[in-house]
Amino acid sequence: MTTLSHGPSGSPGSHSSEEGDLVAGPAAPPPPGVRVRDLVVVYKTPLGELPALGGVGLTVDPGTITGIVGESGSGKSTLALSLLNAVQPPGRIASGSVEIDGLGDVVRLDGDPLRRARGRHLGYVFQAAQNSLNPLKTIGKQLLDLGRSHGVADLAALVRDAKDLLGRMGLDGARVLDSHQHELSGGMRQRVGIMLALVLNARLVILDEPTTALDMITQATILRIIREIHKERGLTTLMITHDMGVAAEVTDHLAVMYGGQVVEHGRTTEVLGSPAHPYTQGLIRAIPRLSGDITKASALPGRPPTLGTLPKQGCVFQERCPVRMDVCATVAPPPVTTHGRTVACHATAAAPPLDGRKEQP
Amino acid sequence: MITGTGITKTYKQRGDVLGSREVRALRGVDFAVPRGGAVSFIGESGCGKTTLGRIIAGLETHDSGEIVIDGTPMTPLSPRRRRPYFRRIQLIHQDPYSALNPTRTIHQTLRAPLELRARQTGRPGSWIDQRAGELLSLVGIDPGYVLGRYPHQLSGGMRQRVVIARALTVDPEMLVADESVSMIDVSMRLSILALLKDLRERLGVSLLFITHDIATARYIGDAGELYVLYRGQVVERGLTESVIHEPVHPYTQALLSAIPVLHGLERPGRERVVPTEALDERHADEGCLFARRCPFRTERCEKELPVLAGCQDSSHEHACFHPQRRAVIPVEAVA
Amino acid sequence: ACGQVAAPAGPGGVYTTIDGAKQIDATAPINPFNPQGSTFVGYDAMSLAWPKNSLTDPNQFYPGIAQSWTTTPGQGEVVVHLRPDARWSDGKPVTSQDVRTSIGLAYTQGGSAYTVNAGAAGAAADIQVVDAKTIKVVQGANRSNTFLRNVLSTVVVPDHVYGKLLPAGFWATLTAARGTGPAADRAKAEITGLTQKVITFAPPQDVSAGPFVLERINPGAALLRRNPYFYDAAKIVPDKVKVLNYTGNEQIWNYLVSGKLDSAPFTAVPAAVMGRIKSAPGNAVRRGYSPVAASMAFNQAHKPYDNVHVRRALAYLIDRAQVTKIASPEAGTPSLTTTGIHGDSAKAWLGERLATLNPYKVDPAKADLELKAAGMVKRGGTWRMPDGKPWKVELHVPASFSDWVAAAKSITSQLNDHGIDANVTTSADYVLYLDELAAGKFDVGFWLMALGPSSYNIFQRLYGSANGWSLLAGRLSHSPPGKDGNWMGGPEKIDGIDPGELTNRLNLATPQEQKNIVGTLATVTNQQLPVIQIYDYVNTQFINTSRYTGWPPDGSEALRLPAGVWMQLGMIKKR
Amino acid sequence: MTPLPNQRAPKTRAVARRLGGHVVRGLVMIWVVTTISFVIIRNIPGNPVLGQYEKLIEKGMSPDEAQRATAALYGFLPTGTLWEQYTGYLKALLHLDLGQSISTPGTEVVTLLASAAKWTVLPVLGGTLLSFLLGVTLGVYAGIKRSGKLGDLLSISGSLLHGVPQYVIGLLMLAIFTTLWPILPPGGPVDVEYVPGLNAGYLASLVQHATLPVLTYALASYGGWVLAMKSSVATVLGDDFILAAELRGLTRGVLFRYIARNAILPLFTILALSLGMLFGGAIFIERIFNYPGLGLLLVNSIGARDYALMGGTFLVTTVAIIVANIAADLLYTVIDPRVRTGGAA
Amino acid sequence: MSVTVPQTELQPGLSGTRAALRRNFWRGVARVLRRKPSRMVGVAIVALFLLMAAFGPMLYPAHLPRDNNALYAPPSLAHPFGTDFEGTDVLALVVTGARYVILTGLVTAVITVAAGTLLGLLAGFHRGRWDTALMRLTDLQLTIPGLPLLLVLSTVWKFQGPLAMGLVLGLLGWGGIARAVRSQTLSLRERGFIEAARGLGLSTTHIIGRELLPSMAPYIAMNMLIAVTGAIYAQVGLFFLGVLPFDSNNWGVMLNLAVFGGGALTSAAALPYLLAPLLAILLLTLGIVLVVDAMDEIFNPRLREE
Ligand SMILES: Nc1ncnc2c1ncn2[C@@H]1O[C@H](COP(=O)(O)OP(=O)(O)OP(=O)(O)O)[C@@H](O)[C@H]1O
Ligand SMILES: Nc1ncnc2c1ncn2[C@@H]1O[C@H](COP(=O)(O)OP(=O)(O)OP(=O)(O)O)[C@@H](O)[C@H]1O
Ligand SMILES: [Mg+2]
Ligand SMILES: [Mg+2]
Repeated sequence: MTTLSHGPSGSPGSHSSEEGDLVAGPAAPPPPGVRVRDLVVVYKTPLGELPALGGVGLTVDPGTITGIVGESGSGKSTLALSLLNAVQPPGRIASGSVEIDGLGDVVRLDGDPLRRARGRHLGYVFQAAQNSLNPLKTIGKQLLDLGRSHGVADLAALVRDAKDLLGRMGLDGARVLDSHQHELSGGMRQRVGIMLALVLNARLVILDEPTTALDMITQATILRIIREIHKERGLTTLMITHDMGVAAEVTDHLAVMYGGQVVEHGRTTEVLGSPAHPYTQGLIRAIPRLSGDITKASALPGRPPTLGTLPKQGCVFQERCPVRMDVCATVAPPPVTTHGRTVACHATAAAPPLDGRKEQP
Repeated sequence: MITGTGITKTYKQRGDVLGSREVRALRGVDFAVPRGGAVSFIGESGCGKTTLGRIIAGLETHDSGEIVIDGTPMTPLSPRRRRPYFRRIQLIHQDPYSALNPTRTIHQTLRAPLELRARQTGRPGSWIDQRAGELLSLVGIDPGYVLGRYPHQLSGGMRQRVVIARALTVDPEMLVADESVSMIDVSMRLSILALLKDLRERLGVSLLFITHDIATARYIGDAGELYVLYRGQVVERGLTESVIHEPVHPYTQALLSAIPVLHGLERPGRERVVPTEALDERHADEGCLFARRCPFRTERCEKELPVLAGCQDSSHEHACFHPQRRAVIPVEAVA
Repeated sequence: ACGQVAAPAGPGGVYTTIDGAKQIDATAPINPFNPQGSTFVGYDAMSLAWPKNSLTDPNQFYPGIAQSWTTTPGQGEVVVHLRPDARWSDGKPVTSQDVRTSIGLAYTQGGSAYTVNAGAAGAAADIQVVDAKTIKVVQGANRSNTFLRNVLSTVVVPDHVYGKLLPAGFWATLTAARGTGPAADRAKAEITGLTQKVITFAPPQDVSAGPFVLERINPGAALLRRNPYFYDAAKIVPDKVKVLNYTGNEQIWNYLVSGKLDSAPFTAVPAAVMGRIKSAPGNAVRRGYSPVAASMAFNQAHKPYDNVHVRRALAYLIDRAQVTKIASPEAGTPSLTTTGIHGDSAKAWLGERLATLNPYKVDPAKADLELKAAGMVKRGGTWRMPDGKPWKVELHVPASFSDWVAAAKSITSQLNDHGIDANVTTSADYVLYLDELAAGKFDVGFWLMALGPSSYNIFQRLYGSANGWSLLAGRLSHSPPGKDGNWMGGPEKIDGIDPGELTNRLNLATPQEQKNIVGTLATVTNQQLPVIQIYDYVNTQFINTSRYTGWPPDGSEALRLPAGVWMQLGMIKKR
Repeated sequence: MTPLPNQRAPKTRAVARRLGGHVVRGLVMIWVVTTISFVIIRNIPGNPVLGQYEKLIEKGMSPDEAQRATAALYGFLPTGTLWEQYTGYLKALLHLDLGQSISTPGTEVVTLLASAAKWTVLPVLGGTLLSFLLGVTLGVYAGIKRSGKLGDLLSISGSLLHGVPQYVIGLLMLAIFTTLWPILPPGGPVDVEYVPGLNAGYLASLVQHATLPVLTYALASYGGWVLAMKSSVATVLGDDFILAAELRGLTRGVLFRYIARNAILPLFTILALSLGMLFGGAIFIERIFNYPGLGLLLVNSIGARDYALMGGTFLVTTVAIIVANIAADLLYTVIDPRVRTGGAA
Repeated sequence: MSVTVPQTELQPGLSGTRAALRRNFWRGVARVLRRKPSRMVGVAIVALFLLMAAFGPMLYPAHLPRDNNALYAPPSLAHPFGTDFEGTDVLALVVTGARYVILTGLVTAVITVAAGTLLGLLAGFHRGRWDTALMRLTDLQLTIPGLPLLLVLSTVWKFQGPLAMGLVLGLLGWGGIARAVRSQTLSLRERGFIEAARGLGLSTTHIIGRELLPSMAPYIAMNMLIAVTGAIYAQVGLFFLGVLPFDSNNWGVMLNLAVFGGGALTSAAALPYLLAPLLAILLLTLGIVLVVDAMDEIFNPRLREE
């Protein structure tokens, strides 16, 4: 692996692309936006069908990097898969819609159109250490499989693009294409995963925990690459993580999930700087930091929800909430959008608003 | 309570088609954990943290060097005689699921070591269940809820508490926590850290904290020492706050730079260091181990191996020919 | 039959059969001296003459390569006249020299007539070539009445193929071997040293004087084609003969049911299978005399079987008809008595006297009396040993003989009905069974007997080595029970007569003498019951008349001979 | 971490070293098994000559003829003390000489083995390959349609066929195809009427005779392949790369190949092993169909107390298993790229 | 700072008495069985055969009655599977013959599993020289061709009764389990809970008996069942070939007598005599297949609940 010639990375949005060669040309369509409406995904369990997503609403603006954070089991992966209409059995999308610009409602897609959308329009990047590559085939062969599956006529050009992409991420493209998965390190595999998600010019990229299995330094590198590629290719990027720090490092927007709900959504700096939902507040308080008063950090009480322990009605967070009210036990708080900031909490809604204006989503 | 000098460990990897390959996991590590103290080891993946932790907990033997527990050197003792010493040092595993036997209830899990303990100390059988309850309460869970359950019925945080309670059954003097919170949900992580901290304060057990997350090391051992390991070598060591705020070794600086910045709350450090190459086990063993990746390397670095030593403008020790303090950690953003 | 490709044969067709005496081994040499050799008696392996299945006279023969023979009274000299037109399959004539070489080779193998032990009964003393087609064989001083039979049974092989196996001075060596002293011993050793060479000799192809010659062999079958030089070629109808291999009787049944076999040798067949065989088109059964009987033999060295009353009691309890019905309904007849002789030939040997022997009809009352006489006690409906200990009749049979297993089951069931605890124990295989039997491990086991037509052979099974009598260098001696394979352990003398001695005498006796001795032995045997004769075998053979006709009729003396001999005798015709 | 083409040269050396180790261990194993089988075989009670004699009598031969036919066998019985026999046997073994058969006097054991091996290989290979192909194909289905009716049906029937012993299937086949509905020959390797060679009649007859044994093999082992493949497919389906491939929009055909290839890999090892095992396990089928392979040879050699032949058959079976083990091991290193270049990452 | 006890984790719990645990286990088993009706069928079949083995011979007189006038009688109401060559009811033979067969199977299974598990555990747990030696032994056991060896052994050794038979079959069959148990042990060894037990100073007996074995229980139980069937088939097969001496009735003997004595494959008369033991084997196989299907869930506390 060779060096990336950048110095210390700057603040979000401060990157400028020195090598503009991969920037989408003028003919390229604008990056797609995503509108998730009342998405309900249920898993079949011995206890019956339980909702992993309980009516999620989320709007992703075109061209942004949006982070989705939440604890284990909060439904992040399920949401990510729903965007590709790829919820695995025993789960299924029960209702709702996922509108993606240029594709329409993917929930309604199936068969060949769905398959074609995946890969071509929607790129998906898996967690690094889990093997998202066929162990028996070289990366190059898998690339060709991908090309053939999507009817790419000029396979040589595809290989060229792949090499360019890999080179852009600091890898020796020819060598990587000639390797098997096990011959690559975790960081390299992750970059290969990103390459495969982008090589067909997908404009919406979804990354599910892209750095969880990597060590600190590699993680930093991958995060920077994500940021840069996003910028250069003009993508709409969704990044799922359970690590608030990782999300904070790269994203413009941040959605916080809890128990199958998006409880807060807004600009990253704002959500972190002035969290509105008690869950977000607790989460941020629970992060030990390198600077400042360490004793200020404190744990969020209670334990993370699972499908079986979620309250049947009312607010999903009610059991752990420090500002619980009576209404929380019976009525699920609707998401309220104020100034591009969406929060679903009775307490916040009741309290003096962050800002004077209120608007319905 | 435990000190180690010149600990080395080399693994021979066998079963490979390519024949055996040596991995030098530890290359002469010195350390000391005082009674009631807290020491943290940090470092990249594969730098030997776990190996060292396991050696300290007596679960692994080292190749050379000496470990002294409460003044008694371990090398001359037979494995049998060593056991009581090492029983004072209990390891808390990283993965709280695999650390508990899935086929045994929490009650069974706790009972076994307590029975042993009761036999050793001549306590009555009734003490066992009572003690189990006490320990569970101590780690902050309701014995009534937890005792009859199987591990898979508990959340990660609860499981980790049970693991800690189990370690406490033998009244250890030291706990070795190897990445003990990395598999636990974000919202619960801190409560486990707090528990460990609390145990140290209340029971006076020493704490050896192994992590790759420096912020948690800071939380746990604010008054303790921090060791930075790189490829089996301690490259920097000192009081935790001092190493975090005034790192001198470029590797420490790189580690600290890699920590994601909480934009909105923090601003990135001005002098973030990015290593020039990824870690490769096959890098030459000649010269400074970090030289290949070091942006500040000189010719000397590629030839000579720097040793851990103090230096005049820093309060702690490091192994670097070109020590320089850099501001790499994020700083609190002004609200 | 079904699914088979049409046989690529001429107008005479392919005659399909089975050789019961051997398992086909395609790797074995084409050599009749090899026990597994790829030659087939009656087809491509010829002897001087073919034994008739006479009830009492072992010296009756159909001509083979020998057209005729004469013998002096007492069988001192046998003169054999060969067929003038006998030729080998390569066109060369069959001469006295061939016979002489064959006899020479037979010497290397040992055998009753051709043994280097000069003193042995029935050994040949001299072989003289009278002319190209006549040969004389002279018997030694110690005469046996089976000498003619042994000479005529000589398998004849071509001198121009096998002659080189005999070293130059062979006949001189043979003469020397008949003497005594170290020189004779050396000569003997030299001859026996040839044994292996002869057995393992593998001629490149078959040279046959018989009606057929081997064309091809594979592990499943051998194919023989007609030998154009055969002296009676005109009588031979089939163009080819196919000899199928088999590893178990059930395979023969299958072949028979599918109507594939033109003839099959004796095979034990369950009743139901017999039905299916008979219903296949063209299949028919030929029955004849088979000089074999199955019996239940006692080890008289074991209590309580040393007591004749116990043996008699058991004889009174076994319903032989029922046993036969279950075990061998098609190929057996219940034995009338325990004379030691097959029922059919017993009539011929004993005549009127047969009727005077106790048939041991089923009679539980008599059995009880006998048991009481033996001191056995009945308690709780079960008979026990005189000392009150439990008595269990363990009846041993080899597992591979299904009719014996069934018979033994039936016998034990009957004994159980009468309060005698009995059960069947099998041995894994026949070889093991014989070994354990000989080692005296069994109380009661099944035993083949009544091996006629030679009267000596008949009683040798009862009063031979299994009962302690053995012939060593022409002298009879008796070993005590448990020694030298004496597992029957009967007394050496019964009522003043020595049955072993009498049996041995049968070898040398004149026909009249034989009749007397047989009478005595039959009576003694029937009284003493060293065995209980259960059923006499019936030679049940199968033929298929849809391709050929002219089969030997029921009871024919040729029935036990291979179909190749029937063809030589002009029996098999094209349908 | 980075691909290391330069490591491929030492790789062949490493494989050679590995093979060398295997061979040495295999030889030691052969020696041990030979010794054990020698001791057991020489302790089998029963006298081959007496046995042969009584068998001929039972077949209806006259005692004199039977005597003549068996007397010769005495010359082929092993002589000397057990130790002498043993060292002699080992010495001969070193020269690949397995001695002479007793029951077919004068024939080399090697000749008998070679002629029988031919007939074992045919149905074993045919049957195993047939069942492998069938089982693997249906196993993929059973694995993919795990929770459906078809999957249940395939796996239950697979388990059942896998569970039922060979001889049950063999007996049923024989009853059906030669008795109830006689369309196939009941036994034997090939009709002797045809001249061996590449002529239609011979080949047809060969196929006809091999059909039942091959089918029985195939049926008896089919279940095992279905089950193995099914569980292998289930494992692979759980792997992320399959979901990843699906999410990249790969066609069903490519996906199917990904699943099948990855799932079949561990089965090749089992295949190699089972081929080795079948050399010794053909006994029932060969006995039932009178097929003159090694299994039948062994049964017959035991019946005849042919010590040399028994030892030889045993040895061949053992060697087959050992060779199969080595082959399986090496095969794995060849077909699995993960092992091929050593797990570097 | 005090330990924070999250309130929500405190729920009224059950007391961990052993009886309750056991009750839970059986309730879990019942639940697992109820989940698929086929499993109930499997259990019923296996139970039927076990009962047959235990009490079958008591249902009939010591010497089974025979009917001299009904040899190989066709199936009828009185004789559902007809009669044998002696006129004995075939069903009675199957029922009384089950004990021998199943007893052998059980003995074999116990020996196979005990020896295999013990050796596998020893090798995996002690590693080093022990391991090498034991694994060589295992290789040897796996290399020696079993059926041929049995054929040879059956002539050397009189397998008197099911116990001796089971012993021999067991000694020829432990290799596979030993190898598998060893590799399981090796992998479990690395699991945290075994390491923790060692770190706590718990005895080796405890670690092996309480920690390792229960984790392998489903695997061992499954192997046990497979060993039972394997032994039954091997034994019946040997009887069928006729290489085993027998002194009492059992399924294999029935097969042998039906095929080689009764010509069941040649004529239909003895066919029921052949089919009855074959059906018994098929049924038993089916039962065991169905039970094995449930085994994993029964022993895995995670799958058992809900
Ligand atoms: N195959 C499944 N069967 C049953 N429930 C499932 C399945 N997959 C996921 N779930 C449940 O759905 C919920 C959401 O799962 P999901 O994987 O989306 O969470 P996540 O936020 O990605 O968690 P993690 O951080 O652990 O990856 C969880 O409660 C989980 O238990
Ligand atoms: N049992 C073993 N056999 C061979 N090599 C080993 C073994 N255990 C560890 N190693 C090697 O020793 C080195 C140090 O490993 P160790 O587990 O101590 O690192 P670590 O710092 O704990 O890493 P991580 O952060 O990934 O847990 C690594 O290169 C590892 O591959
Ligand atoms: Mg997830
Ligand atoms: Mg570690």
